[in-house]
Amino acid sequence: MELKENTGWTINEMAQKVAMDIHDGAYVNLGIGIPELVAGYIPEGREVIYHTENGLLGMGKVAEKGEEDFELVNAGKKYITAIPGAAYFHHADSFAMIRGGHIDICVLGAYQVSADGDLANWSTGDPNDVPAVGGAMDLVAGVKTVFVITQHNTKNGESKIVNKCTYPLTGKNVVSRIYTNLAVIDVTDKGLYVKELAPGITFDYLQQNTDARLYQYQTN
Amino acid sequence: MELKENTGWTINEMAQKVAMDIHDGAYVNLGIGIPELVAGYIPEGREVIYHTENGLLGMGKVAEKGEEDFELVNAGKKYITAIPGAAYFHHADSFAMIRGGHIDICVLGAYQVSADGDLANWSTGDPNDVPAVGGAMDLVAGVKTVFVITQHNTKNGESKIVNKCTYPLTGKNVVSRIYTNLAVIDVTDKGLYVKELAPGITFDYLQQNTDARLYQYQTN
Amino acid sequence: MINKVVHSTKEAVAGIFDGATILISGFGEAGSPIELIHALIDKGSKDLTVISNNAGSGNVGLAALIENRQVKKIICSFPRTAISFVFPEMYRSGEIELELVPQGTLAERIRAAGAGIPAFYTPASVNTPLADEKETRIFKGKTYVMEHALNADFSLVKCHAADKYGNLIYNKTARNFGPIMCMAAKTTIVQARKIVEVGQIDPECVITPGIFVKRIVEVSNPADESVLVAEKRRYPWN
Amino acid sequence: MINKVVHSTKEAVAGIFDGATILISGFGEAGSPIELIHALIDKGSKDLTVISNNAGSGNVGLAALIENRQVKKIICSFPRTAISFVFPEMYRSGEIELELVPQGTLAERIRAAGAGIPAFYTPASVNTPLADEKETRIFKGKTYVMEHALNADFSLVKCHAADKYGNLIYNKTARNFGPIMCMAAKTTIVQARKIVEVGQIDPECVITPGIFVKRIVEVSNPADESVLVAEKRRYPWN
Repeated sequence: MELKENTGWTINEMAQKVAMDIHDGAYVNLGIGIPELVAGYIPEGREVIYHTENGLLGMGKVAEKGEEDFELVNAGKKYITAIPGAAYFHHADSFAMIRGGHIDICVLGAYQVSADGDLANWSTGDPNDVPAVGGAMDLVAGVKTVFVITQHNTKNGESKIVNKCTYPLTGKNVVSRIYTNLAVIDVTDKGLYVKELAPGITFDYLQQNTDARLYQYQTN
Repeated sequence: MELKENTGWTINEMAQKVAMDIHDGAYVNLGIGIPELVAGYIPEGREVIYHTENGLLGMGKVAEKGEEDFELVNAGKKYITAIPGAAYFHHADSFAMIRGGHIDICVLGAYQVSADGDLANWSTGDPNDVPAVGGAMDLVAGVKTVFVITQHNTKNGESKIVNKCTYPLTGKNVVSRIYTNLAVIDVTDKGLYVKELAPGITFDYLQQNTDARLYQYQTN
Repeated sequence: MINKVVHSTKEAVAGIFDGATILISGFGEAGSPIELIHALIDKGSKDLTVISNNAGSGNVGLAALIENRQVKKIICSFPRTAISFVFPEMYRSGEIELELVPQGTLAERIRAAGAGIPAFYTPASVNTPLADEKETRIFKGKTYVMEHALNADFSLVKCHAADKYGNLIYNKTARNFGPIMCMAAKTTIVQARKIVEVGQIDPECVITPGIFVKRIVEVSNPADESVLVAEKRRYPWN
Repeated sequence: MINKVVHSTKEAVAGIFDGATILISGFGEAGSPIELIHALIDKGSKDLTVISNNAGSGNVGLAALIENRQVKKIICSFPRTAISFVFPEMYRSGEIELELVPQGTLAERIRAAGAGIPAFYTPASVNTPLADEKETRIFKGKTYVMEHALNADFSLVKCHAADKYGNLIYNKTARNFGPIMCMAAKTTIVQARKIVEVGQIDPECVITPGIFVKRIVEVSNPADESVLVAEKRRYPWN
């Protein structure tokens, strides 16, 4: 069975799924790229405070065109804004928030996630790549709950959810939940449990497109 | 030969001797008690910035009667003032200044100083005393230059400058110079060298009132 | 929506359980959350381990908490002051345990707890009795002692102003241990002289970002400990 | 009397010797002391070890310093950005050494250097290639890696305003590594957008107390790196 591109949820629908799982009052760090979309889908009535590891708690929306401040950027170096009630701080204090377990949730992209919740998202191990890690290792080591948002398969159709990561690890046993275009999957002590399937995706289809063994929650 | 009380310099003269050795632009931490007198004798034309370890750089004079602010105190819990250009910070930052070697000079009292520059100034070891240490151990471990200001002998006539401290140590090999009522003494790798004698005090008299072996600088 | 303000010191100290480890801010009276401590006396939680720079004065605040036999152990750098007698007497009679820690090490251990650092090395106390039985290690020819993070269940902190997000500013040297204690507890409880609107604290000048704070109560006219001590007041109020 | 102000970026970078270790502030362009870096290019000091979060963009600032073959090693968390090619090319051709450090570990190692902490333990990078050959240790059942302080000879830092004592404030997220880098170098050199009178910075809002700063130079209209990069400018100016 061949996996078609764009099967299941769109990226925006995936981001919405993540947003639904962020509680009112949560302190959240969104990784660069797709995770940034999550902020747009927080349900009405919930207040979420965004941390950006370069030194701001209370990140607001992306800056309007023409309103950019070169000294107000997020971790992806995008020009952003700050909300009323924001606070600036230096890098050691910012990573104290991360490492000290004060951030509730971070949402990251992935090259691979293993059945044990190991995450690989910083290096493909390609010796021609310049290695770069940023704050990813600190985030997975310190944040209370790590969500991964990613396409289920690579462009070549390979499963990103694997028995064991072949790429260099970002952290071991760190991911709580995986949001892909095909499903939402919980990482538990007993294995990967499918929490929700995208419309039109069956459990069997999902398993066929996933290296790691998946389980279904018992409903009775 | 019996040592008379108040032989040699007065406490204020001792403080003045210390003050003369504090350079323009120095960052200085003064211990509680006699060391506090030093600030009154900094020569005209020198600007010295005082650090108090409870969280202020730029401590000013003691607060005027009636002008006390209960939230502006020094390490001795005296009501003080802050100079223009002062900065407040928390305890971890304050001791980063101390431990990180950023303070140029601290001036401390002593129970005993050894020939090696060991300092005992926090406990007599008396089991009836409630032990209390404060910032003394951090100061001697981190400040670039540690000056001791003390009476040369105890009220019972015992030498405070000893071969080996019998009281519990504050730090080992930490004192640079000792200012007593009888002399100013340098702690060097080769032993205790007398830098200056108080008026009317001879080297022999000083040695007779000092447990540790003293040396004279060669003048030629 | 986020609003960390509670309406009484009683509500603020809710849930402080017997046997809890509690960080209490202040350097002497400056920054000491005396009203929160009194609420904790009213609550009566026992077998507490208290981490604080001093051990209280007179018969109010921290001294009163100790006198009320609620504290089994204190971790502290300087447990005696001019007008302290409660702790010294109980210490001499063996009724309270003391872990004496150099002041800078105390601060760094608290900060480490807040920053997710389980242990670090410091030169302070090397070759002194306070490093006895502690692990030492040489880096670049100099000896250091290993010290562990001081995590706590609760912290009681006094600040100058807070907003409902829990952003805090302090006043002068009353800042002292407040910011690091806010970081190091599971539940940080703050008394603020005033509660201001969100946005009124300059984001460049926030000292404790709200993420570190769980509950805030306004105590607009906090008692001055030294005045109470001079008047020989005693809590519960005599 | 204390006055740390110098009158040119040339004077500011005086004494930076070949082989020096230099901390350079900034997260991308925000907080990058581009004029000080250009003065260091003019000076020509070689065999430098640079500690900075990134490795520069385009052909200006840190990228230009690297392109000018003055840097033998960079200690960094993220040495590639959208418009970085100088470092990647030199790295691939083996002309520059890289020590890759997780961003939070980088920050904490710098802060430790400033705070007199020679080493500490962190959970970040455990079980990853970046912890290979590093000492690990278990505290309360969890594994941590030991990391060492990153001391430097010099730091080059950009801030918003300074007084002649060296008290500094920063602007928004341009603060990033500035405060901790000021603490960690023997000689801290700062470029400030403006120099203000002593007393004009609120003592409650000082971010870097003057004790950490050695020299200040006013650069009232600092270049925007992204503008220079977009215009394909190259330093020395083309």
